[in-house]
Amino acid sequence: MNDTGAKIIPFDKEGDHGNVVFHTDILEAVRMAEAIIFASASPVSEKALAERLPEGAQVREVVLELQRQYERRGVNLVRVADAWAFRTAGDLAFLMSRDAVQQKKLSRAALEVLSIIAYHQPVTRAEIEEVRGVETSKGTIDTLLETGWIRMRGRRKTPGRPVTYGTTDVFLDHFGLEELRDLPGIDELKGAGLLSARMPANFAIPQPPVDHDALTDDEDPLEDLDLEGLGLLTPRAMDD
Amino acid sequence: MNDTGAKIIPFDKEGDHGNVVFHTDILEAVRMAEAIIFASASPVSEKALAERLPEGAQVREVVLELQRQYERRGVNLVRVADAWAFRTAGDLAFLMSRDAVQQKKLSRAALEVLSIIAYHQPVTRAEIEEVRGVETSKGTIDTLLETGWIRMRGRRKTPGRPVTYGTTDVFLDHFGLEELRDLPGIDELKGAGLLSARMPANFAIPQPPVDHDALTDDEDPLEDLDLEGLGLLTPRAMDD
Amino acid sequence: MSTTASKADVPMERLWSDEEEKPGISEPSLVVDVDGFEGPLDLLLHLARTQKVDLARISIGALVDQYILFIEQARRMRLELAADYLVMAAWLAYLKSKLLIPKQPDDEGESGEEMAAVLQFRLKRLEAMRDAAARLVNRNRLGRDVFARGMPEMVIIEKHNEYTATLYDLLTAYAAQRQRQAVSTVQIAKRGVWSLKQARELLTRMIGEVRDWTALDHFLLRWTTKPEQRATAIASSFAASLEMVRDGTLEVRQDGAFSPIYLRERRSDPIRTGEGADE
Repeated sequence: MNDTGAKIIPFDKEGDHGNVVFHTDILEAVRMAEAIIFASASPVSEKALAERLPEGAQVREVVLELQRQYERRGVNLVRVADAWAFRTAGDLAFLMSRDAVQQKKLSRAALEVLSIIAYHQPVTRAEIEEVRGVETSKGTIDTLLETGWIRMRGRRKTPGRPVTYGTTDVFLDHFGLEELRDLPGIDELKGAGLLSARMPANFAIPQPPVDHDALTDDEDPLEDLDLEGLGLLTPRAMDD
Repeated sequence: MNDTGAKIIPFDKEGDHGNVVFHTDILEAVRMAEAIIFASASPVSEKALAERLPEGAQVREVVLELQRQYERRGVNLVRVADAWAFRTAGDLAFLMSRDAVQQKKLSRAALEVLSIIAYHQPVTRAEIEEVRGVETSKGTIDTLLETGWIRMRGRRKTPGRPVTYGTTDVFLDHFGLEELRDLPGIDELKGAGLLSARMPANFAIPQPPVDHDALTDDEDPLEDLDLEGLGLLTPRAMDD
Repeated sequence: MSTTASKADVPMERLWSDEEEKPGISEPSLVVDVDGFEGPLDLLLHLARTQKVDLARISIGALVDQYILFIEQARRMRLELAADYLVMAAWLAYLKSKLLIPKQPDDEGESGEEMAAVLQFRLKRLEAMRDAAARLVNRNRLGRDVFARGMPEMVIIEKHNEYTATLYDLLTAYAAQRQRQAVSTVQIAKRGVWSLKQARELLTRMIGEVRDWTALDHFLLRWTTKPEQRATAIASSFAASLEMVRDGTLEVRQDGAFSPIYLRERRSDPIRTGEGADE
């Protein structure tokens, strides 16, 4: 969301185009697209728009113009994959939170699985388990499928043809992403080789200290007490 | 976005506030009112708006300004009793009527039958009933035929020559499957938490055929006569 | 090594911080709280973080010691630990032994350093995914921070089909009814001893494949069974490994009587990674 202080006037100050005459057709197409997208709660694909706008209308151009007009309003036009939707502006979240529907809270495990699916897709269940180093408990994938954020995409073309998982457009819409490339930090992760199944060849092999049992300067010896302090060993309550 | 010439804007060009400097507070309040009314599931009263807008905002003034801004757009702000709501502009109503078709959810029985046809095809009605343990009403199959997701494939070469059912390309398309074999198998259903991990050892799920068009060895093709007998083709008029 | 620092950079994890407020109120025996962890890798990651250095610079040796100390504590207290944790301990003990001994010329297996690098990679990857999850959930979310039209006036129907259903609906319907019809009264007996095959499956999940000659057996035995079960564990593990050799999934090698038994995954003909050219 842009947060440059200057909140702006309505749809447009006329200064910049007071004199330019836009072809009426475009203007009318913009109005029509506005009406159609506004009327729908879910994103409207460019294909669906094309079917409804007057023949010959340049859908992409129309929609981008509409998006520009709504740029600084209380409602914005956002892209979700190849579809468009109006959504309340992100900076007004504080105002809207009261309308929030109580959402089922995902467990930490479910969130982890979700992000692995999002960043590694298409990904099989075995691969998810390899990343997490633990079996995915029953009901985790089930819950995610139920939210509609993930889906079975197809099968991997390897022996056994395991089913692959990926995210949906509902996922993009929910998290306010235009496309998967917008996943936070995805480029850095890819660059660091952290999205590959195998350790990439260029991944730095650590140089173990000569005496690997010797503690380094910034290490303290471990004692039982430490583990306790970490909460790994918790004192047992007296009465249980 | 292209930048050939300045973009125009349709609706706000009369310039009454090209010169007027609106107080920022009002503009921000207009944005807020816009978002609140947009997101609300029912028209918003001025009283409700007053509760959520910054203290001291002149609600009536804010709303009237918002209404003015939307005056000639594809969507208008209208008053309903003493509350406010956005509505598609009257002259664009024709865009809306186009797809007033209500989407229906498939009944649970229909979903069950559909899924059995998908996994067990080619399958006869008697076999479907065997899997489900209950009789399938004619209406259910009719509904499914109507969706275009299933079709009659042929006749089983057994006494009585029962009709066999299978899925169509439309089915694959709707459910985002490339081929029937993409339907998850027993391990994957378990892995996704859809099927209990503790199924009896003899529990099996059939592997759907690779080519869902080809007839199997124990199927005969359907003939026109068959279709006629089923009442799907009207008998040809004699004197035609 | 204070806990407060490690807490600050772990926003999503409140799991162990809850207990912090009441350290050592009374004397009694200790409980190893493993419930808060999502498996051994998660525990390792947590331990690694307490070293308070970049994951690229953690001391694998110290990490292994921390982990093993943790498991030993648990065992001393006779706590039931999930097999995953024990298999990881066995692997780490093996890793440590490899790190201690310089690579022998006739040792074809991965070096300790290579194994450590793989572990480090996996820890980094897991941490990256966890951070990504945190960033994801903190975005402006539809229905929480950002809203759609509250009074939609129409539904755009893309596929011109009057009926809707998702693949999820379909699969749920299928699984539910098949389950209903199946007589599902199967009791799975609890295994007292588990096979090498099981251990191997767990390892693969936690560490990756056992690609090269690995003498894991005695580590597994040491870590994964109670002393009184050792004999049966040896027998069943060995039997299981022979079975896997017969199935063609494993290779076994022993250089002399009573010397360690080396295992490795049997390489089938190299699988081409392209389109299923391997039928």
